[in-house]
Amino acid sequence: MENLERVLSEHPFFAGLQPEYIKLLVGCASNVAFKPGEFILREGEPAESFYLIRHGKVMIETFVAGKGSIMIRTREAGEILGWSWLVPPYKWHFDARALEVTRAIALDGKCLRGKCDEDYRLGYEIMKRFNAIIAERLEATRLQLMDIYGDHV
Amino acid sequence: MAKRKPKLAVWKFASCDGCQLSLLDCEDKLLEVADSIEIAMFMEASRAVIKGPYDLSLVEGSITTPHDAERIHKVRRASKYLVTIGACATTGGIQALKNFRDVDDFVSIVYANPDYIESLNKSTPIADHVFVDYELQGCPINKNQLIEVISAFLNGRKPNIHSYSVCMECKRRSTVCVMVAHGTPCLGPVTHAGCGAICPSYNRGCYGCYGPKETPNTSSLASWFEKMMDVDDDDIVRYFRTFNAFAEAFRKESESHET
Amino acid sequence: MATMSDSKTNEINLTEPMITRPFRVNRAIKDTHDTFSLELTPSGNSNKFDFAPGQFNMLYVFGVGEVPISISGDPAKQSKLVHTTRAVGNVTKAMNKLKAGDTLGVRGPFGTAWPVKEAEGEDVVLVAGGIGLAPLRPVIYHLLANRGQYGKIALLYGARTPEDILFQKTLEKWRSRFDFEMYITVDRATGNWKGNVGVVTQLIPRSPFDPLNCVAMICGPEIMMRFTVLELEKRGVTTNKIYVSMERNMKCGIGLCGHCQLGRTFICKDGAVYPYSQIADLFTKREL
Amino acid sequence: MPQETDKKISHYILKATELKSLLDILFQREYHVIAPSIRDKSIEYDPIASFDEITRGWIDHQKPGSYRLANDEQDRFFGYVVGFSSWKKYLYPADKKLFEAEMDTKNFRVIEDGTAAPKYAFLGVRSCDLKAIEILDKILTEGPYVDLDYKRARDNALIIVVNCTRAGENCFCYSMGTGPRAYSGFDLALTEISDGEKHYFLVDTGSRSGEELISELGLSSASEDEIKTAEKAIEQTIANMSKILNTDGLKEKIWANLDSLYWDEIAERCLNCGNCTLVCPTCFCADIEDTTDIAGEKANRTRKWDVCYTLNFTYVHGGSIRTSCKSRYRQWLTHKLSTWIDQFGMFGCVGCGRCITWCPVGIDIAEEAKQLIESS
Amino acid sequence: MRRKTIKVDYLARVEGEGGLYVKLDGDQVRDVQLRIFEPPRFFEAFLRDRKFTEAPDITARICGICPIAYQMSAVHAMEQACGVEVTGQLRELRRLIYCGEWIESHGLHLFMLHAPDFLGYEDAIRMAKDHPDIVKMGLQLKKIGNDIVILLGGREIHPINVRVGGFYKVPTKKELSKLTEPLKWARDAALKTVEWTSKLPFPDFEWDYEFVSLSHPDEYPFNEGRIKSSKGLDISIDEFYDHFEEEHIEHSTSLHSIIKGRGAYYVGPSARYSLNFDKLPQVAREAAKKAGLGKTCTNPFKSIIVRAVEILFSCEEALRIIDNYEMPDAPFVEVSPKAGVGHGCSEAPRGMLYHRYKIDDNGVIKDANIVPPTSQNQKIIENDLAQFIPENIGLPHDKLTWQCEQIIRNYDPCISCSCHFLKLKIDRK
Repeated sequence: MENLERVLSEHPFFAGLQPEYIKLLVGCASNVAFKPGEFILREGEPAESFYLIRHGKVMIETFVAGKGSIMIRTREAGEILGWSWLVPPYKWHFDARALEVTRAIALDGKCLRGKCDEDYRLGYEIMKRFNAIIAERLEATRLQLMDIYGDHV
Repeated sequence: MAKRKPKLAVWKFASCDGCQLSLLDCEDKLLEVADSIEIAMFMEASRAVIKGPYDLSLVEGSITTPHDAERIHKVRRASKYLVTIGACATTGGIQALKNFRDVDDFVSIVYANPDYIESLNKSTPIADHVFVDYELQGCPINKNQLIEVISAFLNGRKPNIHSYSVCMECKRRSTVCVMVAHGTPCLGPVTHAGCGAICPSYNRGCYGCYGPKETPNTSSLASWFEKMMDVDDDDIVRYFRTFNAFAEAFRKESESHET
Repeated sequence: MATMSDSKTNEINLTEPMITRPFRVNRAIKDTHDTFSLELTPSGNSNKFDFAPGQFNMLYVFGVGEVPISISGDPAKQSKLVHTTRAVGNVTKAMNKLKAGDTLGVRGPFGTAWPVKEAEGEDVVLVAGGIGLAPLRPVIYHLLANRGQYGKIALLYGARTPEDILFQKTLEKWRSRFDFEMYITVDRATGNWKGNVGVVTQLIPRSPFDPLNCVAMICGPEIMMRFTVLELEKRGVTTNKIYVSMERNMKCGIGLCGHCQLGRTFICKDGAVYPYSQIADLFTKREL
Repeated sequence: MPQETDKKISHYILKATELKSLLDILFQREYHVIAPSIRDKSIEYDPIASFDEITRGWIDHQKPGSYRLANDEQDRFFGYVVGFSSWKKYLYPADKKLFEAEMDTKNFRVIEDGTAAPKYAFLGVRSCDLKAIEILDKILTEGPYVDLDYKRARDNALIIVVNCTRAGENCFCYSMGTGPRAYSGFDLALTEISDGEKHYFLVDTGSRSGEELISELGLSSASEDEIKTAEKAIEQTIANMSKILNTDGLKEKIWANLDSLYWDEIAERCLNCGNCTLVCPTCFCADIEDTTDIAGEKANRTRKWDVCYTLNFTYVHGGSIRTSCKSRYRQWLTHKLSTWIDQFGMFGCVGCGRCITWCPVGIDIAEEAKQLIESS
Repeated sequence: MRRKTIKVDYLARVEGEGGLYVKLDGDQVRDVQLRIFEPPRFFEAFLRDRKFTEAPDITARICGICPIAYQMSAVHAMEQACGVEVTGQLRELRRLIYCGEWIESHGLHLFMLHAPDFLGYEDAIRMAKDHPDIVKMGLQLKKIGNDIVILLGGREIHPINVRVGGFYKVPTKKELSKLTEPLKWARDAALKTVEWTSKLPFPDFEWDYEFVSLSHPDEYPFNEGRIKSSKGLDISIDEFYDHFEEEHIEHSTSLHSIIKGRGAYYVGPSARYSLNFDKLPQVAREAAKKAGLGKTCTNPFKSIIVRAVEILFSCEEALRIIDNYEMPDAPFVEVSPKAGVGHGCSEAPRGMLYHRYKIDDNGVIKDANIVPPTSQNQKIIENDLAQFIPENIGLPHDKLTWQCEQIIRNYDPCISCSCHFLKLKIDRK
């Protein structure tokens, strides 16, 4: 457990979070590892956790009949995978697959939601962090949609 | 290696023939044109017809009959590039004046036996019916511009044809502005360049035969006519309603002055 | 009338910057489905073409027209002038059809250069988007040829799809170097792509340069450069050490025709490479 | 181009009846004399072949969007101010062939256009226009690249200025610091005095060529009185100049208003026809046009006056940067009154009023600049 | 019995769109139809409510080949309605611009459209391969005609300088004199052309036509004169509708202009020539004589020689006008509108062109009628075909078809002008 606590506190995502909250979060955390090609999340399934990627690379993708797998975004060490656990109906919208051996810490969403409900300050800290991620992804998505390297911007 | 000569076809719809005549009016260049391209179909000049498909089709005239509305599709299918030439083909031409009126009235004014006249309600530009690769404006077109378009297409470049105002050509040739110095209403500031700004050089206001330029501010010009030059609404309608009456900018401006 | 013979082209070109010089196409290389490189042999006395990384030439296809194209080759190899561009307009499409032995008109080099001298002793981060990699390639050649002069070197490159990645062979070669960091990302991918997917700005937080001791050079679509600058600033790079390459309608290349004016500058003459701080206030002005 | 004299300016008197002698000398020296004449109810700077072609006895009335000639009661040679053309049409022609190229199978050959500009003598250059020429000198001959055709034409040109003794309704040279009197940069400068009894010119010399002309004419020096009369006439011109543009901090004020809503108001009136730029004596924008013959064997490159009012002007693969009319007018005005200073250290406007008079709908740069600043 | 049809879907080398349909029963011609399918453009309708000053520009658009003719007939009609007469140098300039149009239009027709028929070429470009000098000379002649129109009119197609009352701007003597040298060359070229055309192979084909054209006591007609015919008609232009009518023929639905009570008539160069031979300058008369033409020309194929003679006349006339030119004080006579009816008739290259307008006090057009030359010749063309075909029925089909086309081209028909032809309905039994 001490190990997990250290990993959590050193992860950029939790930078600046008070140690007591880290301790609290450890209760929802577990170490996970995925082989290359292995699914981490599946579209439509309940979103019960999110992942702090410690090592490796993950591909977020969706599958379209006739076109195959459309890759949307890669996530790497130091980054976060998954925020559907935060928003009802708590289901994954995309697939995520490990591209290489990937080690991560999974945080149980249900557990975390409960802790956040109990302590709004923790909730606010977590929300702030996810907000930044969501905003960044929204901007990046906009850029991607604009097809800026195409014929017409 | 001898290149295959590209095939040129010239097609006519409702028009005065003036624009295709421009090709024959290129006296100095005509034989040069004929050296570089095969004039495969040009009824005004030749009884020989070489079968399509054609590399470049020049289309003159507007669509005014159901038969022509079908024929233009055949022309399009037979053409690699289709370039419309002249006001009729690009904006419906002078015969689009009927678009503002009841066509039956028109028929009965001209023809004793209206039943035999087969005519669509509107005279419409070619681009309303098929995809057009390039539109060369003007009533009539400028023959040098026609040569420019043909050579641009043959050489795979963009024609050096500008959609700015007649004023550009007027000032470059240093013609005195008839509007400012003579008080003559002039459509030059809203009209597409290409003629070489002929009218002002003859002390006459531009009458818009090249149609609207890019981003034409017709309402500003019309209100200056009204306020500063005592032009009444009827005349403003007439100014904008001539050879390019159905071009959107001119049409809207004329409609807004209709009393 | 003076006829411009090969032997005196250089001389005339210096005095008459509007006169194009015929160069011979040595090799035409297809880079991707819509981009290509032309390797030209300079004509004139010296058979050399001296330019600084970041400069551009006005290339003229006989009878079709002229366009500004940045130089994408190695500045050290003066007998081999390389340009890379995308076939989008009439001129570049015609250029794409040129073959070895054909002739192409060249005027230049024009414009400002990337700050390779100023960057000595510092980390260098190069951010390229799409065809924007082409004008940065001469910088990379230069940095690697003078590797000792620089700290860490990172190339962050965003392309549309894996198929649109330019200079694949060269990139492979560079990837194998230990003294050169390279991150490539694509906007969209299918199939077997194992690399990154996402916009190029997302590469900035994780690339290993020292924001306080680095020079950043950005080239790509304007919107990509705007976002990149924001991201670099977020990491702490100061704006006077960020350089961008701007693009406008360049016609004369020598600041005399007015087409490429951007506020107080003419891009062909005062740019195309600017310290970001110099044009920061112009960067987001609409329709300037 | 006038060579600076080592002496300071000297003053002479040229009788009105002697103007012909001055011109005759110019013709003798094989100058292409360009002088004001009347064409289609406007003053135009056209080549003249004899003294008789010079116009006399006219003044002009200029309003925004209006120009009318009227009889000059004082029967002066130079009673009007400026016509629509400026001298740039000779120094920097509207259409200039740059080169021809010929293709033989795979190679092409470039043939430079060898036509040299003639040796011009400009008669009747106003102070504002002289400043405009100085601005063009700066841009076209003092930057990293030199327009050699311009430079050659300029080097050979003889400039005879006429100081303005009458202010046009659209003139604001005094605001711009460009007139109504010229102090340097000319070969000769004339101030026309016509008071009913006497009709003569006070002649200032500004160069060695000017001095030579004077000595060939054998003119007598001007008296103190005559010099004073001329000075008074010019002071009167300044006093009569009703159009004023306050240039204090103008550069910054214009730039600070880039996002003003007032631009939309101008855009409602602006025709983006380009007239203001084409008549502007300092606007130098040009297009480079490449054309071919039908066979694709011969190509031409031409430089043509261009204006920042067209969509094509800022066209970059697939679209124009300045799509709105307001951005194009803004570009022009901010360039003239603001960014020009950043680029060349001076205003791009000399206050000649041409853009005001020859705008078909009377848009007034001085008025618009004022409104723009006040609207903020 | 051998049944046969000759069908030309699209008539080539004529301006505008027309076709030909001939039905034969043995060697009996059952039906001849010159079919006009030029789409209707309603000029007479939309001239209503326009200003009288707009008529020259609007009617020019009826035909790109002979816009001057339309402008001239229109301005004369308007001036007549308003009681204004344009005289002196302005009248001379009008003749001069007409010279330009004749040289241009005749040059086009003679060299580019008509001559290839005689020599068996499908067009002038193919003809140029074997006869480059002739075609080049023709193009040069045509260009000089255009140059006159450009100088006086601003441009060769739909000129802009013609106005009711005169011109917007008149040329200086110096500007006009630039045309002198080219016109001298053109005059020589025209002489050669007369000679060259006279040697073309002509079918033996004569007919007793009723020629109709303007006729003027002092000059070869352009703008003014009385309408005369070779069979005794002699009327003022105001009386046009008293003597001419547009008839509805049973087998055809196209309008044919006829002389009341007499029928078909012939307008165009041969008609003008035959009625005005005496008014031609000596050089033209002599050239005509040398070319074997009499004082009249009743073989329609020989209209090509007459056109050459008229080019020669036009060059000569243009040179005379330029020689005597003095720049008028004003480019136009002020014309104030007056309610009334005006008639205008002038000689288009391909024949008489009649305009009639009714205007109100404000100069607004209330009614317009236009009778173009091709509509007047249509019946005579059909008559020629009906006569020619049985005589040549033995010819191979292709050859006969070509000859039929040539018969039509004898008249230089300008179908775009035919602003009120009807679309033809074919009567099939």
